[in-house]
Amino acid sequence: MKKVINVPEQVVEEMLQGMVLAHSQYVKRVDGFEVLVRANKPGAGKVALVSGGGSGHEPSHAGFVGRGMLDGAVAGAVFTSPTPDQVYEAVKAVDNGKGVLLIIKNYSGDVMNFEMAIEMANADGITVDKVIVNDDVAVENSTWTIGRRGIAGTVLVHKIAGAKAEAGAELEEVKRIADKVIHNVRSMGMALDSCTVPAAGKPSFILEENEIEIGMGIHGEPGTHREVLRTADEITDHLVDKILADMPLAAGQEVAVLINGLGATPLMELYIVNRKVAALLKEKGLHIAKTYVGNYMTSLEMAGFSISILKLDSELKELLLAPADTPALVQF
Amino acid sequence: MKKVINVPEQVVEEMLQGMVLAHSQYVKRVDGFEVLVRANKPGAGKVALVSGGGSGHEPSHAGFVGRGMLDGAVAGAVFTSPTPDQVYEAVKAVDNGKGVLLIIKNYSGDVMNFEMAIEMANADGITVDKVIVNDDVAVENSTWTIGRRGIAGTVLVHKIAGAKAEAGAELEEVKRIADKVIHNVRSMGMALDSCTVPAAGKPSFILEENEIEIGMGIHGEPGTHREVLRTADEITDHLVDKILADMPLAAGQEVAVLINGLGATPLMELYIVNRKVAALLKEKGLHIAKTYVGNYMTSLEMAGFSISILKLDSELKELLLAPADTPALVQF
Amino acid sequence: MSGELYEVISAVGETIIGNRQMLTDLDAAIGDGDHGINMARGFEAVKAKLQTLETESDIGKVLKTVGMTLISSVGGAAGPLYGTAFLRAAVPSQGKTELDVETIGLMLEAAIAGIKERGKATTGEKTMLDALVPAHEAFQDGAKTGKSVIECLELACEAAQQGVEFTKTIIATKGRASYLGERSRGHQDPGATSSYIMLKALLEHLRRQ
Amino acid sequence: MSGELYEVISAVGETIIGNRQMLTDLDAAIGDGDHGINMARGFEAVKAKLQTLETESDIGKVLKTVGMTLISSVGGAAGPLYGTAFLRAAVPSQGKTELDVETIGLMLEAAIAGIKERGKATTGEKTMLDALVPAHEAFQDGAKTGKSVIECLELACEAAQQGVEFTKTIIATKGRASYLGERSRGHQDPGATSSYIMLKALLEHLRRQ
Ligand SMILES: Nc1ncnc2c1ncn2[C@@H]1O[C@H](COP(=O)(O)OP(=O)(O)O)[C@@H](O)[C@H]1O
Ligand SMILES: Nc1ncnc2c1ncn2[C@@H]1O[C@H](COP(=O)(O)OP(=O)(O)O)[C@@H](O)[C@H]1O
Ligand SMILES: [Mg+2]
Ligand SMILES: [Mg+2]
Ligand SMILES: [Mg+2]
Ligand SMILES: [Mg+2]
Repeated sequence: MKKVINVPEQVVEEMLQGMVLAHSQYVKRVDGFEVLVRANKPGAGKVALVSGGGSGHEPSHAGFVGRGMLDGAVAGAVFTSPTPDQVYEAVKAVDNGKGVLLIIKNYSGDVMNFEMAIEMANADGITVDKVIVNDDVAVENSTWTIGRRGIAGTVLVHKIAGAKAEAGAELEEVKRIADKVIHNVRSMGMALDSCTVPAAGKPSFILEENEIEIGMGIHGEPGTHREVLRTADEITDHLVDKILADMPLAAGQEVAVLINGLGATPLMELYIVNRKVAALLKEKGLHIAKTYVGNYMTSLEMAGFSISILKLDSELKELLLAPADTPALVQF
Repeated sequence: MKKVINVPEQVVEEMLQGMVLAHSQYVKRVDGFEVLVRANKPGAGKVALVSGGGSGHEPSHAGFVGRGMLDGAVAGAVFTSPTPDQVYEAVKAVDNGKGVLLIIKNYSGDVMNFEMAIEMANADGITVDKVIVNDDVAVENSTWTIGRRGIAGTVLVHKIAGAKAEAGAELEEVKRIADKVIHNVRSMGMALDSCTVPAAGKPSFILEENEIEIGMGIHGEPGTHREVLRTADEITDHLVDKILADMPLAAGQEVAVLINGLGATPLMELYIVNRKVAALLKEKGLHIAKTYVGNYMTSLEMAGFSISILKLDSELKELLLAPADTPALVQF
Repeated sequence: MSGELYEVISAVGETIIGNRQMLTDLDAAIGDGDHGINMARGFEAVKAKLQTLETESDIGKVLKTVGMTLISSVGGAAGPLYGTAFLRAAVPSQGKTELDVETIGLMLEAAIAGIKERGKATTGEKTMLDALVPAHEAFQDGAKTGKSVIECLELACEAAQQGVEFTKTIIATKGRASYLGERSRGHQDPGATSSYIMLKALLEHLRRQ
Repeated sequence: MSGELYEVISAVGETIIGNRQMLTDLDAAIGDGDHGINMARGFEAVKAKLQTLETESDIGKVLKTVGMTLISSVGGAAGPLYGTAFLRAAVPSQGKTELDVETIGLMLEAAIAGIKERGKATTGEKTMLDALVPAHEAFQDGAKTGKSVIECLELACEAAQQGVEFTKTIIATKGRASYLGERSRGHQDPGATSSYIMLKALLEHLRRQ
């Protein structure tokens, strides 16, 4: 294992310290917890948004704490859901009376830990609600799963629900919008190469030279199948096909696109993918209102990417294009 | 070689297409050339800035084309300086009568090609000047070198000179500021792992498991020496030491810091490095006015990072903190 | 904390910590490769916490502390599940100072109910329940025929081990491994395995007494 | 373009394209591993361009086109250097249709002057000049003693080859390889090597006539 770290046990702690030092105008630490919240807590009158999950997905989630997106982020151990007490602290820190919305990626661990935190916060009289992101179409929603995984589409939920909350909407409204994004976003990814969890010390899985994994999760969990490396256009074709098969879109529909790097993929390759995505969507008569290309929801140093497509209406579009000011996404 | 590409010969072309499709509000193509310029050309009265170099350093350089930074960027073949005719086209496209400043990284090839472009543009009556960035302290400025390499510090030149140009300064002033940044910025990097130039098909160099290269350039060219992997803190210590040995700073001095990922380094690791950099600078009584952490000047999928430290005065600080609106850096 | 109780928990914890790699490898094959890391981190925290309970002899109180500690240190799916299991097991053992057959039976029952509730799962879904539920049934069978704690635990361990074996034959439908579907067949479930080795550690510790 | 001239350029180009990997490997050892890729891209462009000059017999005009094409397709250090070299070689060969000893001598001289000017380099810095300068000197020695084109080129090639060998003994001070300092010793310079193989290709082509 070759990593620029000190000791595996300290990676999350030291990363959080480094983040706060780098972005003190945006975020501060909740002392004693793996929780970052906005450096300047918004006044009462704003619903607070909290997200989080295992670490290793940076800039998710703390990188999206700031005006127009999240109010707090909770960092678990690498690829492991944070514990309920941590989430509970985040909720307490960000709440200012208008309620808190938790944005959870659909993994049993995350759901259970966040739900326990809700129980704890409710006992304190804090109003907390949740949405569960499940954008990954790689996993069929069949009887043998507990639903789809949440992956990069989560960032679009942060963006849009964050804009709604910033605009002063009530918790119920913010939740409705978040659910609307979840309902309209689909993603799928692929990996060229695995990543190594520091505490594990060895790659989560091994791919042959020339072998790729399709439908990878963001924790190194295996995807749907392995196949021989194909061209960027062929891979992109396959992923877009899967996404649109799940969410058929009529010509003329407006969409947003997120080409998300998993950590070790050069921007060059992400742009090559974007070129093909844009061509495919154009062929189908779809209009791309906004494109994001970069590392938004990573898996440590995994090589690979995911494509997310969000079906827009005027409400979602306006909120997507609204300003945001966070360490990892600034938009004006 | 495992890459998400179609054919090695097309990576730059397809990347540029993907960039324009993703960021059409920021950049457009100069038809027939590997040149991106601002989507909306600023009116007369603004000195234009052009940078560029080999491709594979994304988001550099086209990612910094936009308000407050560059006016145009020229993309060479991967890791190879663009040819003079391409640079010349960029100059012609961005010039609006107030002159053009070329920001060149100090590599013989880049310098020669850009200088030839200047000759071509001068013959057309366009006023063009240049600055040469040489921030890499890994390479001693001794008799056996042609000076230092230009690496990630270049982005700070783009930022600060870009802000000056945006403010309406004359070419001479913009050049003075750019040279001032160059004079006050120092960088040094390290690599955990090589990268593979698509056309070469195999890694530029091979490091043993547990071996790192200190003082790496950004083209896969070897660094000063190899050593056994140490902790993040030890490596950071060494790099900061080298930088400050070259540019001693008095207690109380304000600086900006750029922790630059080379492509495959997780943000987590960059933040761990930033934590140590901040601690070391604090120990020395230095004040960090601004920190950037992320992939700004990459080397395809190289694993590793560089540290840049910029000595600030009030003029540089103000320009550094000025707004920028580009695909890869938005700041308000 | 009474010496014996302290040692029981320690023995279970050390077994988990000692099997960190094995549990992680099992999870890497079908899940996300962190089960051993998570559980070991949890029982390291329990170890530290136990120091503060040296004179406590109430099993319920100790188990509650263990449960709370696991919840706030393990994370992932196993944290809430095992944490809830220990918290629930603390209810019937409240005020008890002796691990007798009846108490253990009630503890197992409560723990399983807690896991089912928290995880919205049942047997046959390739989870820790596939070890714990048969273990509990075997334990109760032994209890009904008047067997000793050790004998009952022997039956429970055997059933748990069979349960672990059984998880190899089915596909996962809960947790991260479930995304693997058919590909999870043939691999044993890490959570079922950790449940089994905890029971086994308890048995072996009691045997050594 | 006159058949022969076309074939000379083609022969040189094919040699470079054929040695793409070798030149790249040499550059990978001490530079940034692109010299062969760059040069091959350049001569592929030359190849395409030459089609448009089929009837041209003026060596100068052809060399000028080659130079311009290399400048706008090679990039890196080699592009401006070789591009300038061909542009400069085009001057004394302007209007010429025959590669005689005098013309080649003047071409080499002009090319070297162009490289020195553009690259601000001289011999002993581990560059293409370490092949070209001795090659030119040997060529002129031959010319002075009335040797034929082929004989002069034989002398030039031999000297160029020795120059390439010489680059192994020195450290680089120009171009990307220079950053390697002492570590560049022992490795031959890719640009010197490409210069040598171009001369060699010219010689062998003429020998085959
Ligand atoms: N809903 C559930 N009910 C019962 N057990 C579960 C459930 N989900 C997961 N598990 C158990 O948890 C184990 C995985 O734990 P762990 O790897 O620590 O968490 P994660 O799946 O979050 O990485 C599985 O092997 C399985 O036995
Ligand atoms: N200033 C210079 N003068 C003469 N030759 C040079 C100079 N700089 C580099 N070279 C030659 O160019 C070769 C490298 O070319 P190439 O690899 O294509 O370009 P780059 O160094 O930009 O990657 C070197 O081997 C050397 O012979
Ligand atoms: Mg996990
Ligand atoms: Mg080069
Ligand atoms: Mg797991
Ligand atoms: Mg080179």
